[in-house]
Amino acid sequence: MVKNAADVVIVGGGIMGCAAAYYLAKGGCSVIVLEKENAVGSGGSARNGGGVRQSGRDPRELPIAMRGIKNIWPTLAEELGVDVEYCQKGNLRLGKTAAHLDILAGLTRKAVDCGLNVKMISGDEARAINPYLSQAVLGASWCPTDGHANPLLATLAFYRRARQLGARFISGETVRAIRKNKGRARVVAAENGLYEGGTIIVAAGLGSRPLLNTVGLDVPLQPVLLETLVTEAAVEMFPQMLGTAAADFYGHQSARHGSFVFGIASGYEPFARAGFPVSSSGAAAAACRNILSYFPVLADLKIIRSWAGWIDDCADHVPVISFTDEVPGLIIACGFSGHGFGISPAVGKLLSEMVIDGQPALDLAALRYDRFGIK
Amino acid sequence: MTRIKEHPILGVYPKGELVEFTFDGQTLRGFAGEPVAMALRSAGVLIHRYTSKLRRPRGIFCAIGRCTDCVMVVDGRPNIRTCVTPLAAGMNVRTQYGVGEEK
Amino acid sequence: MLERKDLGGYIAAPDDDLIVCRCEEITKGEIRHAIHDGLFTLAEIRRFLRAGMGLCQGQTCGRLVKALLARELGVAPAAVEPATARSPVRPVEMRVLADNQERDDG
Amino acid sequence: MKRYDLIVVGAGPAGLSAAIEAARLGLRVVVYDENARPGGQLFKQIHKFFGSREHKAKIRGIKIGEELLQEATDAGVEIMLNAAVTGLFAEKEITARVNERILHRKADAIILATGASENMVNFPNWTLPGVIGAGAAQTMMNLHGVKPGERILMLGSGNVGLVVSYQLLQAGCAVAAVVDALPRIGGYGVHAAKVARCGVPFYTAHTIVRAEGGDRVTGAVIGELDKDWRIISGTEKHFAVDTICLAVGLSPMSQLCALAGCAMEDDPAKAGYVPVVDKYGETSVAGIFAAGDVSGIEEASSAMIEGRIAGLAAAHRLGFLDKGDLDARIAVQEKALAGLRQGMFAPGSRGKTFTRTDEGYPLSQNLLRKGYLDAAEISAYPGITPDKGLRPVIECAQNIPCNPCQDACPKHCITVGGTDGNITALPVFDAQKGCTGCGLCVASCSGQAIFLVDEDAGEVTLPYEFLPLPQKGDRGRALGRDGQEVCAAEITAVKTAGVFDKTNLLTMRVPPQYAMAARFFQRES
Repeated sequence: MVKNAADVVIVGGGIMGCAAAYYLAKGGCSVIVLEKENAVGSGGSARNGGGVRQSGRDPRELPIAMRGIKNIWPTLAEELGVDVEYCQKGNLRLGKTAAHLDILAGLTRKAVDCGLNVKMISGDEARAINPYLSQAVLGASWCPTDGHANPLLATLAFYRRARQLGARFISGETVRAIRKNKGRARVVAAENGLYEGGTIIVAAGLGSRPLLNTVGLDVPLQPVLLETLVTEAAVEMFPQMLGTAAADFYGHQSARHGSFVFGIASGYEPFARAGFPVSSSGAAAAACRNILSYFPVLADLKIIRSWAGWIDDCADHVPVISFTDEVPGLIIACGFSGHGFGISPAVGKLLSEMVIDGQPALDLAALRYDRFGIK
Repeated sequence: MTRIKEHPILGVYPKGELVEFTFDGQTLRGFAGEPVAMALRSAGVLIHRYTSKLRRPRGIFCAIGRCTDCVMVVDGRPNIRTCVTPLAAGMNVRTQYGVGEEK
Repeated sequence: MLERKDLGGYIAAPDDDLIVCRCEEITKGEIRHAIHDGLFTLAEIRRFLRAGMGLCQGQTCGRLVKALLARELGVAPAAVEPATARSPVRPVEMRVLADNQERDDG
Repeated sequence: MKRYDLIVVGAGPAGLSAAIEAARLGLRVVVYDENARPGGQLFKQIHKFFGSREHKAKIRGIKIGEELLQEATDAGVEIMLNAAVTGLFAEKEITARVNERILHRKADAIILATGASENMVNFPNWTLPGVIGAGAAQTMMNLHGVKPGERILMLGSGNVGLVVSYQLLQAGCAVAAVVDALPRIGGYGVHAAKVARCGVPFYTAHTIVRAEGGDRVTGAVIGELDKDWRIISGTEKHFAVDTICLAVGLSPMSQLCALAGCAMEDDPAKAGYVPVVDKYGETSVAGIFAAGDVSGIEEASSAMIEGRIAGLAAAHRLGFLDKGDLDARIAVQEKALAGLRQGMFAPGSRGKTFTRTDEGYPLSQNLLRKGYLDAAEISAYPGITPDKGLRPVIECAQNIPCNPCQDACPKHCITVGGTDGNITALPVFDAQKGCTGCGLCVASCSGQAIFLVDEDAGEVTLPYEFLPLPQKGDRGRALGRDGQEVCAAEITAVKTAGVFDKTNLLTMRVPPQYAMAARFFQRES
């Protein structure tokens, strides 16, 4: 075997790549993970609000979320040897207008059809669960089995454990192309060398699209700017994961640390420019206005850090997790559209099953790469 | 005596009005407009807070608002950098325990 | 390019209980452990331990953590990429951030 | 959104200098500073500056701060205080926190002059109240009139450690020791000497082992280091102190440069992570400049010149100054900067060890290790003549950029650098010019290294900046360069004058054989 060869080469050292590497290494595969940034987990894995939720999800990906919350998250800290700050104390998705409540009710109906324990509650019921909510909240959807965790920790915990199990990680290595050998995906051509894999997994976020293009495939991803803010540590206030029907903020308080992490849609994304600095000057302000409209009590809390990045939004906002007919040996895992974190352990497990068992334990047909009709 | 009465180069320091404030309920005096931390240091108070994890004492460290070690609960708000917060008459200054007041 | 090679077994140091990050109370031993666990960049150490992620945002310990990382990796401190600067560079209350409307008297 | 031609971040020596130059050329300039007072560190720097007359030598930092502020106001610069710039975004947009809101402002050019932050060092119990930065001590004493403690151990013997130790003494605190891990004192010998002659011991090749105390500092233990930076067991010394002051260097505070997307480099010669700048101080982002400590740690004198250069270059970029004028003006500034950047303390000399001065005199090893010149060493230097009778004795033994003594002498007895005007040269005394003993050189020396000595009269005149000021007839002890008692002494004259700028001249009578040894006066308590 040549030096840079492994059973599986994973392109992308985000939480998807790291989780897949962990389950593959645990399953006895040799793994090489290539990450273009110097630090592992520098993309969307470090830019999200940490939601581990089922409610509000598209029915196509809901089974993955439910599998993760039922079978993986509760014991993940123990399994990885790192407290990933998982807290399963429910998700409140808040509404302030009748239109919001309609949106929430629609989502709730679909989730109930999939067997999820989620229900609509009144504003007062929501305030009974979270007494800090303002009177402006008219109602909410409530899913008691949802929760949150720390995405920075979870990513690095998967990385750390995978590495301990023998997975090889190379960061600061930009992948340029995937090359085929006798019809199969075989070689990953990177800036500093060639890497050979029996299977190649592309889990490279936005970078997945140009990379897939090198083997004649395309997945409709587009960049969306995501801004994240973190506050100083505060006294323990509430444990729920929060979201809104208006999608104007989401976030939670870390139970262990006391700081709040918020992610936001500032409303500027369609106009945001790729480049540097990434953060826009108005985003933090917009986020704070939005958050304070639900939680006026947080007015004095200080923001100590904010950051932004581009996530891989898929045309239908649902990921692609798929083998490809045209390129055997290639597996795609991208397009998580800003809600990948919560399902990442389950996705990592599914990817390992695809490699080791030849098929995932869940039916992923609805998440195929060729559903867009542009193959 | 912690306050410098007269300095060989700077002479006599221009100070605001002498005002009263409370530290953990005890009445102290300091000059309006000077940083809260200076009034406390002059009154012999060195411990501003006890940390979250190890419950260790902390006080002034950088004195220019960068290190955030000197934070206290001021008028009910935690994490206030006392080295850059001007003293005002009647201020309620409390030792911070972890991220808030003593439970 | 950074190959995440094995640094060898972790050997405890007598001063491992020394505080490095004052805000988050992270010790030298915790940081050294993390480095030996494969966290080879300042960004990863910050994310994993919250060292340098407290109220002062690493203004006090940034250089200390960097020196520690350089020593464990066997490189010059200048070769270690510094942590990314983020706004706001001073803590700002949410109510103040929220009030960014233009005013004439500014 | 309100716009300016130029936004300057930081109202320290670099920022104010930049703003002054730009505003004088007609730019609409605003300066933001997070502090309640402008001037940056200048208002804490109560010592007289080094350098040359054109660059405010022998003027105290506080005075320079006032002068710069006046110049800025006269030039129409808008200065916003308590205004922390919190971010820098695309299109040269800044956000600044002013009172209870965030302002958004844009400009066609931005000069970042955010200065430096203090490095810290950790040791057991370094988080105890009573362990503080040297900057904290300076802020407490010089801005707020509060002593940081009664008895202080200083860690670090660079210029900051030395200057702050002296300021602590001036504030009425006791300094138990100055400790440095390096085998030599890092700052100017003259700064060390004025601390040493007050009786403060220096411990080079020593470091702090631990701070002691339960809930506040009650003591410190230091130990000697071997070549591999390990503490030699058995060398530990205990000091009963209530304060430990850390002066272990500065780092550029360059976060805003990085936020703006400027190309950065980690350059040990610049003491940290700095923006890459061209000769005008312009970063890789067109129209964003950096000046002063943020682009590399140096003295305030250099920061002022860098600020002027960046201000001029910004004015040129915006069309307020043509290229010819720019180059002519920059050339003058660059020459001055080159003058300051010579000698063993220049930025380019960092990490190098010197054994001789530029002129070839052996460097005093005692000065480097203990902070004072040994009696056997002093006769080597050109400011110290073998003559007897009333004359200045210039105990200036290192190449530092400074020449006020030359300008101060009405008889032109003192020259620095001869005709080529090299201000880092050692001062030379020429007795033939007819010294009258006026003492102007004593008061003008920023390093307080000049004494009038008259063996015939048994009199020594020394610079004195402490309270209470001794009176004629006061009796006490004369201390040597090492701060140890040499002999009994009586004050025969006390001179104060506006021109001395608070450096008083004490004349004390000592037995003639001690006139070349007695360098400080301590009143009988």
